[in-house]
Amino acid sequence: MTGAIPRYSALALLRARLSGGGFWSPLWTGRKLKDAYDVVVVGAGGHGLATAYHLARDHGLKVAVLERRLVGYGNVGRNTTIVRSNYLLPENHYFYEDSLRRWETLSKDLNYNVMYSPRGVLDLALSDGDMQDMARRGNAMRLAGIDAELLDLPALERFCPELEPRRQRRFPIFGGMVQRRGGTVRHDAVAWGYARAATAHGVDIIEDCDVQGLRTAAGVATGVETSRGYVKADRVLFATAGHTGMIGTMLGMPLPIETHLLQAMVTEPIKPMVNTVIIYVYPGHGEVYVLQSDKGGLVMGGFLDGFPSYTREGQWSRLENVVEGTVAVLPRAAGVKIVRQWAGTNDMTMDGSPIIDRLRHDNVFLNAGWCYGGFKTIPASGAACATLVATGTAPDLIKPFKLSRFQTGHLLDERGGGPFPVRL
Amino acid sequence: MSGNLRRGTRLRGETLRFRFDGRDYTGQVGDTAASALLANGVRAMGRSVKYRRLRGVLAAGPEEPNALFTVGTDPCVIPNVYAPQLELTDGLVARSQNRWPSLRYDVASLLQAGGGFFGAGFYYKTFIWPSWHAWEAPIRALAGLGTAPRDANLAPVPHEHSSCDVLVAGGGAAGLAAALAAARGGARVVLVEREPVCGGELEFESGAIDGQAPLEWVRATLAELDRLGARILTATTLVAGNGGEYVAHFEPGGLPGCSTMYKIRPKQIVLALGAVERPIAFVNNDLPGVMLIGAAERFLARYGVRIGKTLVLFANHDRAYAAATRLVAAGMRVRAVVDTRPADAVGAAAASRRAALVAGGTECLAEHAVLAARGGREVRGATIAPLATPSATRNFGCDALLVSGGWGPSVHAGTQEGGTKRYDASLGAFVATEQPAGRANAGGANGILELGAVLADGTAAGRNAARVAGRGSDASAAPTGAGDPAPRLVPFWRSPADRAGEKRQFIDYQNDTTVADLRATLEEGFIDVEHVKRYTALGFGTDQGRIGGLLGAAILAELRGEPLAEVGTSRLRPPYHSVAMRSIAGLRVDENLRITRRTPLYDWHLAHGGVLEPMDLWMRPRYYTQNGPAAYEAGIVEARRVREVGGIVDGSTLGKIEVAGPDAAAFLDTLYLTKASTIKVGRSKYMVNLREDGMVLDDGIVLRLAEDRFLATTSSGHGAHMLSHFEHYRDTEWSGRGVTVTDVTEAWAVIVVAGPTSRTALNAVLGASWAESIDALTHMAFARGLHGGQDLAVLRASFSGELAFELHCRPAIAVGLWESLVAAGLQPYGLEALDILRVEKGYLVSSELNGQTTPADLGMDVMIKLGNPCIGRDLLDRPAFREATRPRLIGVRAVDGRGRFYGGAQLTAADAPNRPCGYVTSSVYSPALGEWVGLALVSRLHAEGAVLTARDPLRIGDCAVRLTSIVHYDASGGRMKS
Amino acid sequence: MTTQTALKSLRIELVAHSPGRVLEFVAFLYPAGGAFVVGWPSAPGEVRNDAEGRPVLLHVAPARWLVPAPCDEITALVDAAVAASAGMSIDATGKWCEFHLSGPDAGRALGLSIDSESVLDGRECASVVLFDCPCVLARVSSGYAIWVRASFAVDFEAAFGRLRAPARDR
Amino acid sequence: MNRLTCPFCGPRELREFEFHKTLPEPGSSPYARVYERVARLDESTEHWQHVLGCRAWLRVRRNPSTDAVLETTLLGGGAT
Repeated sequence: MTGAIPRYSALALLRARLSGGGFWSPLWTGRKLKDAYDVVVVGAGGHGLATAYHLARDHGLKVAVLERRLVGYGNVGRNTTIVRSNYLLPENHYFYEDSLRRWETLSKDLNYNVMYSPRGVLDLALSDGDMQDMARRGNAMRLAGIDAELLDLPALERFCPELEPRRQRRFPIFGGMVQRRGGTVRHDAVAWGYARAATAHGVDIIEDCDVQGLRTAAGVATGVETSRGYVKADRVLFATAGHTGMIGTMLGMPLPIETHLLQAMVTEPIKPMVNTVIIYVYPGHGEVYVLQSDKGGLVMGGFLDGFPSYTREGQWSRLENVVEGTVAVLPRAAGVKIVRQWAGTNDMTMDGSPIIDRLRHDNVFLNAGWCYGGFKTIPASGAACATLVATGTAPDLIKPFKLSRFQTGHLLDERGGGPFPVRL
Repeated sequence: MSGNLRRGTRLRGETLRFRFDGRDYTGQVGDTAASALLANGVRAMGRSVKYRRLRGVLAAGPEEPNALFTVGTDPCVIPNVYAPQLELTDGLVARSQNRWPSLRYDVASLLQAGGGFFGAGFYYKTFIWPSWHAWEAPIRALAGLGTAPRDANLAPVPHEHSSCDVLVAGGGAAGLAAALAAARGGARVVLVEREPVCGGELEFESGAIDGQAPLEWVRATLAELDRLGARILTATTLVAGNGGEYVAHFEPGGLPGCSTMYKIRPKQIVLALGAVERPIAFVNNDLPGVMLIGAAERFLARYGVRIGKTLVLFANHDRAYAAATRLVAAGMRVRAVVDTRPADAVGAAAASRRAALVAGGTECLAEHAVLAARGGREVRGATIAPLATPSATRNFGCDALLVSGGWGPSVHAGTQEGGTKRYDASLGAFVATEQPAGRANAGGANGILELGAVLADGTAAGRNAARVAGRGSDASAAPTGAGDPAPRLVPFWRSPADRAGEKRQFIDYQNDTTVADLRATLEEGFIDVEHVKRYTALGFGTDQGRIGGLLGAAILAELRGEPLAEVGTSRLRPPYHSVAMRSIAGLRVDENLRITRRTPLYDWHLAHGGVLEPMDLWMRPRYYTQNGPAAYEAGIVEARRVREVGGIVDGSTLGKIEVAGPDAAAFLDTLYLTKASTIKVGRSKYMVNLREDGMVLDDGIVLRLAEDRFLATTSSGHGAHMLSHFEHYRDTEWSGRGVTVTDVTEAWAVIVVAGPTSRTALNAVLGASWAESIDALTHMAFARGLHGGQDLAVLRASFSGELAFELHCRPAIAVGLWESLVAAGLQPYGLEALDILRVEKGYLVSSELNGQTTPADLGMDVMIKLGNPCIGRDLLDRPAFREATRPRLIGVRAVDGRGRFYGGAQLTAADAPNRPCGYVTSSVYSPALGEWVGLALVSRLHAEGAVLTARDPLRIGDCAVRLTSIVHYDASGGRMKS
Repeated sequence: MTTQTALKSLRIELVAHSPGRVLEFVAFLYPAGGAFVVGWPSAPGEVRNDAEGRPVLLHVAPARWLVPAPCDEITALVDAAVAASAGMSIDATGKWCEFHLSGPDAGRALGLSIDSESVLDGRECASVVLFDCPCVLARVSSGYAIWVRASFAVDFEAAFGRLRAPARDR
Repeated sequence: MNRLTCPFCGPRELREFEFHKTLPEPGSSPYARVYERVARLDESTEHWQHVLGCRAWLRVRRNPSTDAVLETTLLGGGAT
């Protein structure tokens, strides 16, 4: 199978140009659905594809990825492309750091340029209290071997002059914390790169295939009912992002998850003006993260829209909030125009951390609850989740993400917000 | 053209001077930058993003992908302004973008020599070695269009909110007819029109309405609408719909500045946004001088611009003949009309025009196509061939090549929020179908392109809208008219070309997406239109896919060998039209990003050296400048003074909730960890709330004012949250019971008076009438009375460890009381000193209430043991909270008594130097003790006396610390009781 | 680029009044029922005015009335309700600042924050947020009476001071 | 969805309201009441507060797939 897909390189591009067409072949399309697999992965988003890739590559399993719509049509292609591992809790930062290390080499591993850009992720502090909270987080990261730096105003001016940190603002900037290895990754490329690599390892990716039910016998799953018929499977993994709640309902298990919309928006392209990722959280329900894509558009996001929804239609008022924050933090951008807005559906868990665990049956698994962190964890989640599904044992890295933690109290509440995805 | 006086419907005659790319030009009042430059013979106006190809104006509206200018002079410039919308003003300075060193000579344009090498997906296959980031900076510098200003000094943009019966978007024939019908039916009508004047295609179309010339009818209609009270908002673009509310953006002159955002909530909306003309893909269809036919007609009618001397028109419909006729009439020579359809597909009216054109010397070619535009920097000719034998080419000399592949109805606004569309083969386009209640399309958006039918459709939509909005039905005669007949279009998307040629058949101009890109994309298995869009950037330009979206989908369908109806177009995203961020932010900019809440003492603090810092929406003094140059130094001075003499601090930002009613005590019992019902009238208690999951939410003092009346105070940052929390339980579990909850935060100013002289000062200020009751106050008791005729309560409570009182007074007397206390010898202190005093005494500072701590973590065992079954209690019993490694609040000090450690330092034990066992929640330099003291949350495995390392690699490195009692100062509490 | 020149001030007058004692009366039940029929404005947003047309009792929220200037008559009404154990009276003196907005552009000024026409449709008062300030807004003969939460009042006044008519009206 | 109809204030802009939570199955355990949520594509029953209006708490039934509001009722007052 591997030989069917030409290796990507500048040389290959040159050969393709000289060949005058017919040189490249499909990355993943054209595969046929078989009757039975070792593992059926439901959902061809980032996590499903990455897990399938590792199941096939690391564990030699026969895998199908069944996708209701299109490869990468969900959150993997709708996020704001930020990757970072600047988390407070050890359970989180070790996991996100594993992912960040994988991002660093992923283009080479997949032979697909996912455009990992370590331009730094900068959290802005608006008070000494913020600085202290950031120090707490950054110190924890540094002890775990993760890069973090606290920036006072002069340091901030050097790192990010475009912020004009000393400018008079309603909420003046005190300083910030930067993780320089954090940055961005081209989101669609991640889906396509994993899909291509998984296909090369024999995974069947079947689009337009809706999984409608789980067939079980004697307490174990035997396969899935789909819009293209029944597919036998020794193991089933659900990686369905915004629709996880529905999986719980299908299996008769209410989950500690609410589904919320998260918006993103982008401006017309302008010449480089922001060279890092800026995160500005201020009182009065204000949050904005802003970066500039390689095409030149300012990409922005903020808080959840504020109530459960599957519409993928963002509220204009939230867009206003995000834009208010952007203009506050980057007054120079005031005259730049918004050209596009979109939204993704986020699984929000009751402590803000993910769930990677068995679900109800011994051979049914769940990869869900990614809240704001789904995109950045794809490489780590794919590798670890594949081990869980293949061996039945969770690697240490994902052991804390058990579903039972809400019952036992082993919460991973990074922000201290409690069981309310939207702050009261 | 220069020298000839131009006449156009928009021109006012007066001459204006302006500057483009460093050269001076003149234009007329009413011109746009694009029309004035065209009139001056300027063709090249920009370069594309990817290949940096030289480009001219393609369209006459905001869908223009090429001619985007930077306007203004450094530092105040606006990038990416659509030249066809940029109104000419005297002294206007504009420049082209995306070129270096000049528009004519651009170094990066050499990239286009790479052709297919840089095609779709190119980046994904290269730059892997050594890393993308190594290549990123130069690639980023090449991308982007204009440059953001160094200073964007734009005025705040008002947002105007209103409602009406019928909102009509679009002031062309359909929109005007709809507005007229609705207004005649008695509806309150608002009409928004993107252009500075109404009329749309009536500006140039031949024909008549109700026996008048089209523009006469427009004038008459506007006059009648005005009489009927309709509101006509020109230069106003519909930008978004949001669940029944519509956002429209008034941007006169095409520049941000005096903009307004209208938020209009109509009962019904009629979308009459017309249709956008699309090009046909042929080789070099992006050369300056290639323009849409409709754009050429608009430039002629509006601004008297003759787009060339010798023209070739290329189209697949009848309208080309009407256009050619008008262009000839305006003095241009039409060398050829190239029609892709067979000769007999042409309708009667067009056929007679064709005959006249032929008689006048125009060659009219059926079943032919323009294969390529010829020329270097601009159009010099066209290569034309019969479709049956594409190799039999002929070259026609021309200086402008006008193209039209049909129209895409503007369904963008309609397909968001649940509208649907269907493919119409006779138009080769998708038209709107079912719309949600309250919304209808009219005219071009419905695929209706013939004037009479457009008027009828608009009238019907307007009548219906008025009726559904509950107004009358208009019985007067609908306008009737006839203009250019229906176009009889036969879809045609691209001219024949070889593979090399496909690399220069442009579909999305701004992003340089070509037919070759689509072919390559399909080869790699990107079949779905959504995938193709993402892979090729088709439709991602500032025109939001208006020019290339449908064309790309159609060519994709052709390459896939499937019907366009099945391939579909990619989902169009909001906003309908791009809009400047300043306009979206409205009045919430600069200092007004968020409202500021002020205590009654705000002005006093500012006038007396107070350095105010935001806390939530409040501003509170952190310190006073007379006490030191910065918070650290001043805080020490202020805190020391409190312990030595005394001081006052403004506590008015505390949240205050009055809970009243016969069931108030029982209600509060469920909301707090300990019971409120045991508090006696005239006394108070320190109380703690839990969140539903058992974590500590907030703390504060609860005063019992009467048997059935309590005043609960909350921390300043949690006031709003706590109020909602109280109200939630009042409205759910306590619904219908005898309890009321009222926010009285502003009803009481709070002045905390602390220190050894506090009682003396208070007695001096409040006078003899209060002395007895104040002297009698025991810890946590309060007295109430009047001062200066206003309510005052004096509570004896302390968070500083000193003898202290909280004065709760009506705001009217706050400043007077405060000033009297100052006169009595007490100086104000700020939050910095407050924190020092609290930490010295082991009282919680806000960082311990972080939503991650249980009451047991915070050492509240005594309160827990009382066993009050409150909210959150059930979930405190979970196993994790009983584990030996669970954190506990404890004191911390440097082992050597000299070292520094800060809040946020992680604590590690010797056996696990990289695995924190806790962290410092807060620390201060204690002036009373002469050393740093702090509070920490540390694993219970480490008890008082243990030595740990406070690790702070981000700031000051390591410090050996010892765990201590949380009370660092005056452990016996003697000072407080004095 | 000069952009501010085209904007002109609105013709409005905003006058602050310093209110004296202010009460809020809160009923235990809602709908409040028989005890509140006589003398009480009982429909949502209903207002009782005094002889001079000044609002004296405003039904601002479920089970809640604002008494901006307790006169004998209204005090008696409230006292009777308290005596009947129907609710509690809360002394909210200092919580609200009172403003009067008048002038030919008063409605348009409000329109720059909310769709006041639709908010006040079929009622005389409403609890709203104007320019980010929580308020009770009431229509009075001379324009609008507005009670603003006191901690917001300075910014509230400043917001009106900054208002300019949309540029179209230049 | 851009407006909710507050039973007291009438139709108001959505931004005046704050969503609190989706309700669990009725009669759930203390754990379920706090952590679990009913997830349905066609209907969601929620608590909201008209926080920038009359401050009443509301029970809102919505269709989260279309954001259509099916019903809004006052929680408080003892009426239900």
